[in-house]
Parts: sequence; C-alpha cells; structure tokens
Amino acid sequence: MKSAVIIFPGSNCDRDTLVALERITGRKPTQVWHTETDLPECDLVVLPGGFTYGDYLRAGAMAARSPVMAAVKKRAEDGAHVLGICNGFQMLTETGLLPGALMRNADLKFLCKDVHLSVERNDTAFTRKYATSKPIRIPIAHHDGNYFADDETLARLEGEGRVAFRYVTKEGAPNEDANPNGSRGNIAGIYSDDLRVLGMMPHPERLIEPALGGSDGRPMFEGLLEALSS
Amino acid sequence: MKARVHVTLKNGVLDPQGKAIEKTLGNLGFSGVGDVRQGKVIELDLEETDAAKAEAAVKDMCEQLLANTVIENYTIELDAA
Amino acid sequence: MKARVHVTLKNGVLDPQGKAIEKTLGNLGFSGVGDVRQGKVIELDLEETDAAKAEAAVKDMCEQLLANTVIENYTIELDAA
Amino acid sequence: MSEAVSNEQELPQADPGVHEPEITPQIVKEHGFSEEEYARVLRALNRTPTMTELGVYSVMWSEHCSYKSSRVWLKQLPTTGEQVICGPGENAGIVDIGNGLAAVFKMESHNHPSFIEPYQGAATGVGGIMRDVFTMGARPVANLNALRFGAPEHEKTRHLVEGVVSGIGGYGNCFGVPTVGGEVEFDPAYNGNILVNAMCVGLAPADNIFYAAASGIGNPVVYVGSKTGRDGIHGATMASAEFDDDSQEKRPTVQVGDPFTEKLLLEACLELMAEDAIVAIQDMGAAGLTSSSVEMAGKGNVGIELSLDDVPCREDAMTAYEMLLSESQERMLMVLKPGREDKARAIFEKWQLDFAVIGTITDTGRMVVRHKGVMVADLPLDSLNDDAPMYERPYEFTKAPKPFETAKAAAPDNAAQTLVKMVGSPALSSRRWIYEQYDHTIMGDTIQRPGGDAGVVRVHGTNTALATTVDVTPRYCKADPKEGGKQAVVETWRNLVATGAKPLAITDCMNFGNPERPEIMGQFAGCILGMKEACEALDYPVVSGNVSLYNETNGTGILPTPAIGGIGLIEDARIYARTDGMKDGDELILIGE
Ligand SMILES: Nc1ncnc2c1ncn2[C@@H]1O[C@H](COP(=O)(O)OP(=O)(O)O)[C@@H](O)[C@H]1O
Repeated sequence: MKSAVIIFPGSNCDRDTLVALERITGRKPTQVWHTETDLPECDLVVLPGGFTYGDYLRAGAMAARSPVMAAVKKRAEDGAHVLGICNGFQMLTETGLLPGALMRNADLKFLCKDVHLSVERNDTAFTRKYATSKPIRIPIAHHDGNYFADDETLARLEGEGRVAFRYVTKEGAPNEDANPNGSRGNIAGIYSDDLRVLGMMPHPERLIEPALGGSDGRPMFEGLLEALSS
Repeated sequence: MKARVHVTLKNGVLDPQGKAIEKTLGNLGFSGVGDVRQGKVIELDLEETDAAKAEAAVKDMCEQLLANTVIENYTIELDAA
Repeated sequence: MKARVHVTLKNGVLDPQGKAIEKTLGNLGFSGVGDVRQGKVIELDLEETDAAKAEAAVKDMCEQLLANTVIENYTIELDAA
Repeated sequence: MSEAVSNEQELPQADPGVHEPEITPQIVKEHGFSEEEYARVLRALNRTPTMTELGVYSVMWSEHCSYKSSRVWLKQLPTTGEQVICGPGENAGIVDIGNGLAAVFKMESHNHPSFIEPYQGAATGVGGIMRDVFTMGARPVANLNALRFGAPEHEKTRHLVEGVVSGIGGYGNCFGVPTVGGEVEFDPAYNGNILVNAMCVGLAPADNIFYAAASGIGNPVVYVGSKTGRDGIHGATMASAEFDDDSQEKRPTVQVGDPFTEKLLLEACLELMAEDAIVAIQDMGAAGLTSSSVEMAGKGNVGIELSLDDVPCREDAMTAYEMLLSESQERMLMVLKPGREDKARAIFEKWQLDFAVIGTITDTGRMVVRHKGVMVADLPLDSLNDDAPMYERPYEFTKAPKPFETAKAAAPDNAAQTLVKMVGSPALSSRRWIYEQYDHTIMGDTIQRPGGDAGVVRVHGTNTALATTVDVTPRYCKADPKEGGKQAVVETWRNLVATGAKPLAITDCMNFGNPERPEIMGQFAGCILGMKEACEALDYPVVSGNVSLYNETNGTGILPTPAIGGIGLIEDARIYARTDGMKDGDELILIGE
C-alpha cells in the first residue's frame, strides 16, 4: 500500500502519523507539502492532526483552502481512500468532502484523554480488522471536536450507515456520560457516501503499541494495508 | 475603504460558546439574560475605493474563507472613511 | 431588549488570528487587503426594558466576563426591538 | 578638511523624528536606576546617555537580566559533571544522554505577567521557554509546569487557575509538545503573586548544538520570526519591580502569544540548523533585541552594529527605543556565516516568516545603533554586560524551627474519614482536571503519562527514554530554607528513580520575595546552600535556571519557592516502573525508613 501524508503549516501529528504508517505498513509514506498541486501515486491520503494556521478563524479552515486540497478532493472523487484525523477531519468538513462541522467542545476546554469508541460497521477498508461487538480505546486531544450537522444531514448519515465511530462508555453505551465534547449523536467519525473518506477526531496513530498504553489504533492501519495492497 | 464582516451562527446551530457565557453570567449573579450567541467580527482595510467592487470582493472572501456557510451567516458593512 | 457587544483587541496588541487571515486571503489571490483584525460579537437577550439599566448591566457583564479588559476594548449597542 | 571631520568622534544623538525628553533624575529613576547605578553609567560613557542608551542600560542592568542580587549565591551551586555538555549561562542547560544525543532543558518563570493576564501570561511563558530550548538546536519533546496559586477560596484564584491552565495548554498543544508533568499548590501566601514556572526538555544531536557567542568580523546579523510591535516595553523592568495595587493598571505591557508562528519558527530554525549556516543564535526574550544583541556580541568579545530601519515592524513610527526594548514574542536573532543570507532567507520565506539582515559583527567591542541615518546609541559592551552592579545584599538566616513533637500530635478519631478528607483537599486532590487540558500523548513517545511520579518520554529513534519531573515544598523551605532546598532536590531525584531512571541534572526556578529584605535574602541563601549540598551529594548538577525576585504585594512575600526540575535517563525504555497496572491481590511493599 502506498500512502501520502500531507503537511501544512502547523501540522503537528505528521511525524506520529508517518511513524505509525511506516511501522505497520512497512512502507515509508510520501510527504506532501501544502503548496503542491499534484499528489504522488498512492492508495491512501492522510490529513494528519495539528493546529494548522493555529486553528485561527475556524479549525482547519485555512488549511482546507490550500492548493493541495484541490488535488486531495480530486483524488477522493477518483476513488482513493482519504483519512482525516482530528485537524484532518476538520479540514474534510471545511472542504465539503464530509458534511457537518466541528465546533468548540461543549465545555470549551481542550481535552486529552483516552475514550471508548463503538465501531459502527466493520466492512470498510478502515475498520475491517475491528469487531463491532466490542468498544475500542483511543486517545482524543482536541479543542474543537463537537460534531454538528443539521437534523436532515444527521438522519441521512445515520440512514446511510455513514457513522464510523461513536463515543461510548467502556461497556458500549453511547450516552451523555461517554460524550466528551457535545457531539450530536455521540459521533466521533463519519464516512463519505462511498465509504472511502473517513474523518475522525480520535487519534489511532497514538495508540499502536502497549508501551504507549494500548494498541487499539493498530487494526485501522492493518486493515487499510490489507484492503489497499494491490 | 474599511470593511466589517459579521459572522454569526445560523439559527438552529448549537453555540457552545454562547451557552457557556449564558451559564457563567447566571453564576455571576446576572439574571434575566437569555439566548446568548457569540459570533465573530472581522475588520479589513481594502485598497479598493469603489464600494460596489469592494462589496463584491468581500462577499467572495466570505464565501471562500471568512464564513463556513454550512453553519454560519455573514453580513458586510462598508465604511468609506 | 437585545444587546450586542463588540469585543476587539486594543490597538497595538498583536492579533495572530487577524494576521493569519490576512496571509491566507493573500494566498487565495485577494490583493489589496491589509490590517485584518478579528474580534468577537456577543448578542444577548435581556429581560430588562429600561435602556439605562440594561446598558449598565451589560457594561458590568463586559467588565466581569465578556471582555478581557487587559487586552480588549468593548462597545455596547442596545436595540429595544 | 575631510580628514579632520572623520577624526572627530561621532556622538550618539536623539532619535530623529521623536521628541526625546531631557534625561532628568526623574527619568533615571523611572528606569529603575539607583543613584549609584546611574553614576556608573555616566562613568562608563563619560557623557550623558541618550534616551535610547538609557533604555538599553536599564534593561541590561535590571534584576531580570543581570541577576544582580542573586549572582553571588548562584555561583555556589555545582554545575559540572561528566554528563554535562553545557551548564548555566547559555539559553538552556545540556546533558549527554548517549546515542550521540543531548537533552537540552530549562525552566523559567512568568509570574508577574500571568497575574495580570493569566491566559496570555502563561502562554507566552511556555513560548519563551520552548524558544530557549530550540534556539540551541533541540526539538522540544516534553513540557512541564510548576504552579502556585492563592487560597482556593480567594476571589481571584478560580479565574487565575482557569486562565493559566488554558494558557499553558493553548500554547503547548498548538505548538505540539506533550505536557507530561507538573505540580500545583494553593496557599494564601500566593494570593497576590501567583507562580507560573514552565519547563521544557528538548533533544538535539550532541554534535550540532548552537550557542549564543557571536564571531566573525563582518558577518551579517539577521532578524527572523514575527514582526516587532510595542509589546511589553519595559517588561523586563516590570518583572523586577515589586507589585502594588495599581500595577494591574499597567496594561499595555501584556503580550499575546502566537503558538502557530512559534511552530513555524521551530521548523524553520531546525531546517536552517541542518545547513552549515549559523554562527550564533539567541532568542529575543525579555528585553528582546537589546539583550540578544548585547549578550551575543559580549559573549563573543566582538562588537555589533545594528541598523533599525530594516527591523520588521508591526506598528507605524516605532522609535529606536521601542524597537530595542520591545518584547514581541516569536523572534530570534542570528549571526550567519558570510554568503548564507540567501539560503536562510529562502527557508524563512518558505515558512512565511519575516527575515531581515539588520546589522553586522564588528571588532569594536561596542554596540552601535543607527536609525534613520542617525547614530542613536554607541555603548561599550563590556560595561553593559559586566559592569552591572553586583549586590551582596545583607541576609539573615531563618532561625531553625523547634522540632515538631510527633508524639504529641493526636491521632485522628476516624482514620477512614481523615483519609477521605485528605484525598479531597486542594493539596492532594486529583490533578486530572488540569492535565487533561494539556496534550500529553502527542509525538507518540509518552510512555508514562501525567499521574505518576515523573513523566516519561521515549527518546525517538533509540531504545532509551527520559524521565522528567518538577517539585518543591515551599512550606518546608519557609520553616527551614536549607532543609527545604535540600528536600526539593532530593524529591525530584526520588521521582526520577521511582520510574527506574538514573537522574542526570536539574534546572531551577528560584521564586522569592523582595531581596532587599535581609530575611528574604536569608531564605534565598539558605535554599541555595541546601540545594548545593544535595546536588553535590548526588552528583546531580544544576545546568540551567532562572531567578524571580520581588514576588511581593504590599510588603507580603510569597513562601520561598525554589522549584526544581529534574531529568533522568532510562537506558532501556522497555524496562521502567509505571504507576498504573496494579491488580487486586498485588502486594504492597514499603522501602526506606
Ligand atoms: N500543572 C500540572 N501540569 C501537568 N501535570 C501536573 C500538574 N500538576 C500536577 N500534575 C501531575 O499530576 C500528578 C499528581 O501531581 P502531584 O500531586 O503534585 O504529585 P506528587 O505528589 O506525586 O508529586 C503528577 O503526575 C503530576 O505530574
């Protein structure tokens, strides 16, 4: 599997993402600078986390208008897989590749901790190595992760099975106590209509070995490797 | 020419910042305050001197960057001073 | 009564947000835009119907919460509508 | 004819276009000089300084820059050891951690600004300490902070805690460094003077470290980073003046941090550092352009000439005085190798940062500043750097307290209830509310998160890890400064050892009251003596540090608070002790007396 990681001014999870991809897929991803207008040949494009442009104005807003994003959009339309983590998710909503918006956390605070997520379906390239029966544990670290979409959009996402992950309790209940940021429907990640673009607030790349406190992030990259290796 | 853009959340979009302010005002003992909303105001200095052209340019900036029209509305004021 | 509070950075205080917006507008091809500043606008619904009292209350809210008077200025508009 | 003119000594003049007041005793006083200090200035110059020159002297001789009250005592601390690559005196201290790598670290206070504007004060404190670390060629990999607030029920405390914590998070999270540890305490002694001490640890290749000493006559002096505004002018002198009630009105001295620009500055600096282009580099911290240029030239025993017309400014019509004293954040000063300007410019422009050649290195031993065609300052560097008065302030050691008779202390009636009360007290309650606002998992190497004795991060690309912690118990220092100083050092040692690390060295942040009071100087001296004894006994030297004095409001001082930041090395990152993972049925063992 060939992957590319896009780097913007203020990206700060780019190295973590590169390390996780290389370690798990056995292949060094290509790094692409935000001013590029072309993407290298690849099966997976990753928009890493960070505070691009300081998250000034709106999180992800300015990065979403970078030259490279037009190429990412085009690649997504051509069927490549795109993964946006945290700030990358915010960029995907800002470009319109994914619906809705990510607003300030309900209690207005930055929040860094491990959360439990339900895997809503495991028939996508991103989740095929997960079981839907058991919540996974992944860290979040964000200030603007409060997912908002209007009723109609929300109903469409739910109806089309496009919710990827939900914040749940350890036992798997998607209730208010498990919701760290006020997201509607406890949504932590969503898919595009063809299930090839995934945006998520939690950071799978940060929990890929027991020394870091767990390895529930690993199956995402293993699944992608399996699905996208040609 | 100066332009002033107000960006506010659309009706029906939850406003966490406004909600938090409302709650805190209550905690501080201010009563009778409801429906607090927080928006942005962006001020720009434009070289353009023609009002119609300036307005069109600022509208473009709003659509392309300053507002997220999925959740936000914007209004533009121009000030020739 | 509705109140609208504008909170803006004092003159001379660095505005990283405004600066970043200015650069990005430039990158997007908008020329002739300078001195971009970003502020906040906070809208409140007040039960108070007396303008003077409302203004005094909002002023208090600004001093205590809405504005960080160390680095920000505020202005208040009231709208009896 | 022309010979005669050029032989005539050019004297510095008033800044053109500005009405400069006559230097009066009042102005001298407002710049914080005592009569005797000003007399020294006159002797060094043999004439009356210009306003610009007076400003330069005042910041260089402020307590903050010159350590005039503390230096005689600081000199006693042990600063060497086999592991030490660079001790105090540079932007940060450096120790060898094997594998060709070095750990670069320092702690610094941002107390007064954080009291006036907690969010921005704390944020810029974090920004400043990270710049100190990456100036030397290191990528920051761990942040810590030591915080002291007033009584929990004091009217200002909640606001200050919220602001400081979100400011620390706001800056560090955006920049992208894990904040892996810290401490928080509450005591009425800090009601009017909170303490915000930020520490940063970075990693650098041991053979590519950058220092501040300028060299190479004719080499270009280059300004990079953000533009200069009228921020914090006189911030350095403010940080050394005792507070009084109306100091909350001195508002424009607060600076706003821009962590995004700092992140770009880090990447641009590291990119340039990988090229063979930089002779010397220093961040513009307190007293900005003045202290960076004076210190760089002074350390290199050269001279420096600056032309302020090319300084990137954010505001119109800035004077020489303002440009030299501005404390705008996210700026650096560098001396480049000849001919490297274009390479450097390209890198900084790629990162959308300002870049300007603003001067040259000379052989005169003087700092010469020109603005709008006029020489506005011509000062001897040795006088600025070394003539600052050193005070052997009178001191009075704290009387040793009577030993506490533990036998006479009554046992609690109900041990379980007492335990619950203790666990719920502000002193012992969980710090989760704080550290969850700090990103502590970013960079993918945090193997002991906050909540343990010390934070542990792996050294990227090696099998080793660094453990790091901050600690001090001010009430011990108050009761017995020497024992308290010793205890603080030893507690950080124990924190590190508890993870399985071998402690290497410490940094410190000496927070005290007014040094002009003998009992405060006695506390300072006592703590230093205790720290010295512990450091010597443990081969645990002090490689960097910072002093914050005059932490007093209306004559009430804080508790003596020598915060200690320690780092240690774990040789095999797979083998270390953690605090989680306990299971039912595990045995508890008590070691020690
Ligand atoms: N200001 C802070 N920033 C980050 N972490 C903190 C802060 N204060 C406390 N912590 C973390 O919370 C935990 C408990 O703190 P503390 O009660 O001071 O520990 P100890 O008594 O073991 O030194 C430690 O892991 C510490 O690093």
